Amino acid sequence: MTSHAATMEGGRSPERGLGVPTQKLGMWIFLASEIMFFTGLIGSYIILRFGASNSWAAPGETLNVTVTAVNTFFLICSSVTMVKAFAAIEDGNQKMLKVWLLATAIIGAAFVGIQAYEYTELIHHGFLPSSGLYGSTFYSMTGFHGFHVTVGVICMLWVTLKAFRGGYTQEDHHGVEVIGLYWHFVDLVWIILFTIVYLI
Amino acid sequence: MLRDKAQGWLAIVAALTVGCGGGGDGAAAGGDDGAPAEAAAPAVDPAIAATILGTVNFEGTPPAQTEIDMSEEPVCADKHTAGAPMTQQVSVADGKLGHVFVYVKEGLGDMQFAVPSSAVALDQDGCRYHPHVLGIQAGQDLSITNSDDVLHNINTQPTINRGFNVSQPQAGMTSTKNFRSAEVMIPVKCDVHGWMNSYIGVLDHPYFAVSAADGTFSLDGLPPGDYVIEAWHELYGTMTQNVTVGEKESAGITFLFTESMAGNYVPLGEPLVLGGHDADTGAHAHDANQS
Amino acid sequence: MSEAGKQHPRYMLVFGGLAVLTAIEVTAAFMGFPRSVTILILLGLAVWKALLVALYFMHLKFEPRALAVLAAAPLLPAAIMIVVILMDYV
Amino acid sequence: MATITAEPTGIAMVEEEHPLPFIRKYIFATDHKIIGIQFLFTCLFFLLIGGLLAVMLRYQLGYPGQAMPGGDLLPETMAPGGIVLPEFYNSLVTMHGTFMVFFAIMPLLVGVYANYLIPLQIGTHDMAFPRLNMWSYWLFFVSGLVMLYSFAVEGGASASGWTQYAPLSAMPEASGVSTGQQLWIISIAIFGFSSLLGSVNYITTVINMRAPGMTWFRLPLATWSLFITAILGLLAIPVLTAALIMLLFDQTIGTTFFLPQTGGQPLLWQHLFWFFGHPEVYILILPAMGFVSDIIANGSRKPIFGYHSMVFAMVAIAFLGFIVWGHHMFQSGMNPALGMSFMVSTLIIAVPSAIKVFNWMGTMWRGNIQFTTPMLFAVGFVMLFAIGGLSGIFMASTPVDIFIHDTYFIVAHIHYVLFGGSLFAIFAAIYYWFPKMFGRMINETMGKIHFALTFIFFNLVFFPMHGLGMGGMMRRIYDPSQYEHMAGMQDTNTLVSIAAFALYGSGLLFLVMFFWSLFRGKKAPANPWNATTLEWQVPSPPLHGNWKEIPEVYHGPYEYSHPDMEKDWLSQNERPDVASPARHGSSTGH
Amino acid sequence: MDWSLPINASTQGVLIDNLFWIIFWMTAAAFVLVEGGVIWFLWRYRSREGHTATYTHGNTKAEIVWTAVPAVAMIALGIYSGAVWTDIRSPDSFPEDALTISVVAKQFEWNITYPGADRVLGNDDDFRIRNRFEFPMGEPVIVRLESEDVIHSFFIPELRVKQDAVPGMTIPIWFEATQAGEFQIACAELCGLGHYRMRARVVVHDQESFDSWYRDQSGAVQTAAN
Repeated sequence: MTSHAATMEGGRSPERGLGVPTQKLGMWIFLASEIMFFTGLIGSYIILRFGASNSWAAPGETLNVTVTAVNTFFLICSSVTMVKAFAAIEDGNQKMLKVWLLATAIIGAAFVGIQAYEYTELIHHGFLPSSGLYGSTFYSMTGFHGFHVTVGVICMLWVTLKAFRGGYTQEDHHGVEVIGLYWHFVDLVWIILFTIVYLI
Repeated sequence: MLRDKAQGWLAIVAALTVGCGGGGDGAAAGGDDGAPAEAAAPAVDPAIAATILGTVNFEGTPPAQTEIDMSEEPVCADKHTAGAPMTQQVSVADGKLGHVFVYVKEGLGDMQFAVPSSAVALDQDGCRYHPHVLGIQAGQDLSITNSDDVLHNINTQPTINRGFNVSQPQAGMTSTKNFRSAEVMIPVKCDVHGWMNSYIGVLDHPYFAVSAADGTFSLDGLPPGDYVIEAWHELYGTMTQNVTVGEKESAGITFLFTESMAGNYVPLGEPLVLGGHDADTGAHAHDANQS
Repeated sequence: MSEAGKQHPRYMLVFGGLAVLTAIEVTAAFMGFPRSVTILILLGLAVWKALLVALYFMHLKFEPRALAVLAAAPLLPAAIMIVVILMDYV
Repeated sequence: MATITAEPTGIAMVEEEHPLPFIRKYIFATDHKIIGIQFLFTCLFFLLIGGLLAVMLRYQLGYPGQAMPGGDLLPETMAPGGIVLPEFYNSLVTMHGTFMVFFAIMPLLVGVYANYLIPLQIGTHDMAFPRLNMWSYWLFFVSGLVMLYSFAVEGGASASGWTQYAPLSAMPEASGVSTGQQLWIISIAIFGFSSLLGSVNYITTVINMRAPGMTWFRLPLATWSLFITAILGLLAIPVLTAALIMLLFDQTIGTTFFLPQTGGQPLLWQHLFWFFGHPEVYILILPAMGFVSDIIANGSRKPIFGYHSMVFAMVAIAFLGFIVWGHHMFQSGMNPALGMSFMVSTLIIAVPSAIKVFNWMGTMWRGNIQFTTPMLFAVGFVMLFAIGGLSGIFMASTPVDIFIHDTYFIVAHIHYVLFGGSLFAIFAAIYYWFPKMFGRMINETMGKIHFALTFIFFNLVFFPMHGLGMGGMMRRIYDPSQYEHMAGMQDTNTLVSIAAFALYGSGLLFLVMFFWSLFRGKKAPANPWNATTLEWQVPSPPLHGNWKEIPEVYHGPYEYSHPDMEKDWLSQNERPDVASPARHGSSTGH
Repeated sequence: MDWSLPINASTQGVLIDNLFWIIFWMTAAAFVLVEGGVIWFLWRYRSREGHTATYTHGNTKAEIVWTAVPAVAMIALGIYSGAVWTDIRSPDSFPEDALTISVVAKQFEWNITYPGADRVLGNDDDFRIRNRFEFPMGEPVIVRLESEDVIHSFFIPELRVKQDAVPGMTIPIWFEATQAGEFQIACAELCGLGHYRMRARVVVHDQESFDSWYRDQSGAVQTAAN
C-alpha cells in the first residue's frame, strides 16, 4: 500500500513491489503475525497481572534472575554471531559463514538447555504451571518462546548444513538472511519477556 | 479430573497421528462397555455359607427434614399426592436408621467373584432417586431410568472410576452404565433438580447391603471367616465392626449412629486397601463432593 | 540491501550496547526505586534494546521505508488490544 | 530486483517442459490452481457436513423431542431411539457453527479463490511460495479431519458453542466433554497455522509479483479484497491461537487463565476471542464483496461505480474491524463505559458497508444488466447483505442489544450476512469462475433454478427468525416449548425447519449439477462472460504456469462499454486501439 | 407467532422499545430504498435490443451524499442510544436504597437470596429461595448477579433485562417493574446440557402482597433460627 507513489503514475511500472526480495518480504510478513501471537500471550499476562490486579511474587523471589540474565546474554551473543554469519556471506567468506552459523546454533541450543534446567529447578521447588496465574502465565510465555528458539535451532542446523554444502553464495544467500530475521525476532521477544516476566 | 486430562492427551496424540482415520465411527462414542469378565468365582458352597444379619440404630434427634419446593416442576409435584416431598438425607423411624450402606471391607482376601449378569436399577421418579442409596458390583450393569416426563441429568462424581454426566429429557428413557473398579461411595446428582442426590457403592464382591427403613440389613452367602464390616452414612460417616462367622452360622450385629456424629468426616471414593484411609484422596474426594 | 555488502553496520558496537543495557536493567530492577519508576526505566531500556536489534541486526535501518512500515504495522492492533482490554479492568 | 519474479518463472517454465507425476500434480500439488481446486472440493464436503448438522438441529427445533427419521442410526450417546439428546444438540450447534465458519465459508472464500485468482488476476506464474501453499492446504485438510473425528471420541464433540466461552469450554466437568473439546482446540490451532501460511503467501504475492503496469489501483476488487482479508487473517488469527493454547492448558495441565478460582478471567477469553472473532467476520464478508464487485460490473457491462471509494471502504472496514469486537460483549459484564465506545465504533463501521451497497447499486444504474446465474447470485448478495447489515444496526445500539442479545434476532442477522452474504457470493463466484477452473460451463437453466430455490427457501428459513428473536427466543435452546414466552412459536419453528430441509435439498441439487457440469457441461471458451480482468485472457482451464509470457497491463479492471470501443469490454492487457481508456481509468472517482 | 415484542413490564423497557422502533423505521426506510432500488434497476436497465450501458466510473457528489447521510444517521443514533444506555447501565444511574437481592446462578438453577427483615444482604436473617424470584412493582430493585460454575445469562424478556452472570464477578443491574404478574427468568447463555430449561419463576407483586409474602418468608427464617 505504501508503494502507491512508486507505482501510481500510470503506464508500466518498472519497479514492482517494495523492492524487497520475496523471501525476505515473506519472512517479515510471517513475523508480523508472530508479533500478534506473542501479543496474545504477553497481553493476557499484562491484563491478568496489572489489569485484574492479582497478587504476584516480587522479582527474584520465585525465579532465578541471575541464571536467566546469563541466558539472556547468551541469546544476545547468538544474535551477534548470526549477523556475523550474514556479514560473512555478504563478503563471500564461506569459511566464516560456517563458523558463525555453527556458533549461533550451539549458543541457541545452550539457551534452550539452560531454560530446561531452570524449569526443572522451578518444578523441583513446586512452582508448576498449575501454581495459579503466575505459573500459568510464566510457563506459557517462556515455554512458547523456548519452543520458538528450539524451532530456530533446528532451522539453523539445516541452514548450517546447507552452508557446509556450499549452498550460499555472495550473490544468493536469502536463506541466511531469512533465518537471521527469525532468529533476531526471537531474541527481540526475549528481551521484552525477560524484562516484564523476570524484572518487573 | 486428572484421569480425564491424561486421557485427553492420549486422544490428542491419537488424533494427530491416527486421527485422519477417524470420522463416522460413532460406535466408538458408545463409552463404557462391560468390564473384563472376571475369573470364575470359587463357588461358596451353600452348605457352609454363613450370614450376617444386623440392624442400624439411631440415638438422638435427626435433623428436621425440610420440604422440597417442586412447584416449578408440576410433573413431579403431582406425583407426591401424599404430602409434599421431604429431603431424604436422613431417614429415621423409631430409632432405626435407613439408607446406611453396609459392606464387607476386609476379610475376603483375594477371592474373585463373578459379575452378576442382572442389572441394578436406579429410577428417577417424582424428581427423586429410587433407591437413594444403592450398591453394585464392579462391572455390573447399572440401568438408569427416567420415569418423569422432565429433563433429568445423571451426574456421577466418582474419585476412582470414570464419571459420566448424561441427560434423559423424556420419560421412559434408559441408559445402561457401569463402574470398573470398587469405590465407596460415588455421589450422584441431578443438576436440573438441585435436591436430587443419591449414592452408589461399588464393590468387587457381592457382600453389601443397604439398611431398610427399619434399619435392618443382611449379608448372605458369606464364606466362613473373620470380617471387618463397615457401615457408611452420608451424614454420620462410617463405623466398622469385626465379625467372625463359622460354617452355616448367622451372626447378628448392630451399628449405633448418634446425633453427635453429624458433621463427621464422610469418606468418599477412598481406595479399599488394608491400612485404611489415605488422607490425600480423602481430602480430594471431599472437595469433589463440595464442588 | 545495496548499502550492505561492502561495509557492514558496527555490529560489535550494537552488541556492546545490548550487553551494557541488559546489565543496567538487572541492576536497576533491584535498586529499590519506587515501583512505577522501576517499571518505567525497565520498559524504556527494553524498548531501546528491542530497537537496536530491529534496526541493526534486522537491518530495518537500511531497508526501504515501506518495509519498516510493514514491520511496525502490527504494533497498532497489538497496542489497541492490550490498552482496550486493560480499560475493561481499570 | 531480478529475484522478485525470477524463481517462480523458472519453476513454471521448467515444469512446462517435463510434466509432473500424478501425485505431485494433483495430490501434493504446488500449482496454485490445483490447490484452489483441492480446497474447493474439500470445502464443499465440509459445507455438506455443516448443512447436515443444521438439518439435524432444525429437526429437533421443528419437532421437539420427536424421534428423528434415521436418527436411530446414531449411537445411544447422541440420539437414543432417534431422539436428539440435549448434550448432542449442543454439539450440533457448536459443530455447525465451527464447520461453517472455519471449514466451509472461510476457506471457500480465501482458500479457494485467493489461491486460484490472485496469480491469474495480477498476472504472474504462481504464488510466491508454492510449497508453503501446498502445506497450507494439507494442514487445513488434517485440521478438518481432526474436527470430524471429535464426534467419535468418548463424550462426543465440543458442546460449548463455536465461540467456546470459558469457563464452560475449560471445565470438562461442566460441559461433559473433555477429549472432544481438546480436539476442537487442536484442530482450530492447526487450522490457524494453515491459514497463516496462506496469508503470508497471498500478501507477498500481491505486493511483489504484480504484472508490469498492474498498479495498486488497477487491481481487480476481488484481489483487493483477498489481499485485505489476508492481512486481517494474518493479524487476527494468531491471537486466537494464543487464546486457544491458554484454553488447552487450562483443560490439560491445570493452568487457570480463564478459571476464576485463582483470579483467572473468563471475560479475558471473550476479549481475545472476539479480538480475533470480529476481524474474522470481515474475513468472511470482504472477499464476498470483492467477488460481487467483479461480477456486478461484468453483469451490468459497466465499470464499477466509485472504484476508489470501494477500495477505501474495504480498507476502512478492515481497520475498524479491529476496534469493534466489544459489541459482542455488551451484556457480558464488560465495563458499560467501554460498551459505549464500542457502540460508537460499531455504528461507524456501518458507513463503509453502506457505501459499498450504494456503489453496487450505482454500478447497476444505467447499466445493461445480463441475467446470468452469477449475476443473479451477486444481486441476491446485495439484497440479502443489505438486510443483514440493517439488522446489525439493532444490536449495535447497546440498549436494544440488552433485549435481542443472544436471541434468534442475532441468529437471523448472522445468517443473513454469512449465508445470504458470503455463501451467495460464493455461489456467484463458483458459477462465474467454474468455466475458468474446469473448462466447462454450468447449465444456465439449472443454475437459475438453483438460485430461485435457494433465494426463496433462504428467506423462508431466516426471515421469520427475526420475529422469533423479537419474541425473545434465545439462541442454542434445545426445546423452546419449555418457556411461557415462547409458547406461541412452535408453528413458526416448524415452518422454519421445513424450509431449512428444502434449503438443504436445493444445496444437494447444486452439488449434483456441479458434478454433472464437471463432466457433461459444454466446453467453455477462454472468456465466456466477456470479462476484462486478466484471468480471462488465458485458456480455460489455464496451463500450468498460467502465462507463456507475463502480460502487460494498461488500465483499470472494469473497462466495460467504453464509448470508443467496438466490443463492450476492454481487457486489462489490451492496448486500447482508439483513445486510451487508461486515462479514464486513472481519472476515476475523485 | 406475531411480529411484536413481548409485553413490557418495566421502566427501562419503555426506553428500549422506543429505541427499537425508531431503529426499525430507520432501517425499514433504508430497506425499501435499497431493495426497491435494486429491483427497479433490474427491470429498468435489463439487457434488451438497442439498450447499452452508460460508461461512467462514478460520481463524487453521489459518493459524498451516500457517505454523509448514513454517517449522520449513525452518529445521531449513537448519541441517542448512548443517552439511554447511560440511564440504564451507568453506575450513577443506580437508585439509592433500592431493595437489593442477590441472584446466584449455577448449573442449572437460580438461587435467589433476599436481604431479610433488615433489608441488608449478608447477615443471618437473609433467606434463600431456589428458582423463585419475587419482588414488588413500582419500586426499583437491584440484582447482584453471580455464578458458581460457568457463564449464565439472566434474562427476563418482559422486563427487558439481560445480563450475563460470570463466575468470579458480582455484576449489579437494576430495574423497576411497572406491572404485577408472573414471568420467567430464562438463561440466555449456553451453559451446558440443561441450558434449555434453566428457568425460574418471576412473581411481580403489588406492594402489599409483596410485603405480606416477604414478612412470611423472613418470619419463617426467624423461627427456624430460634
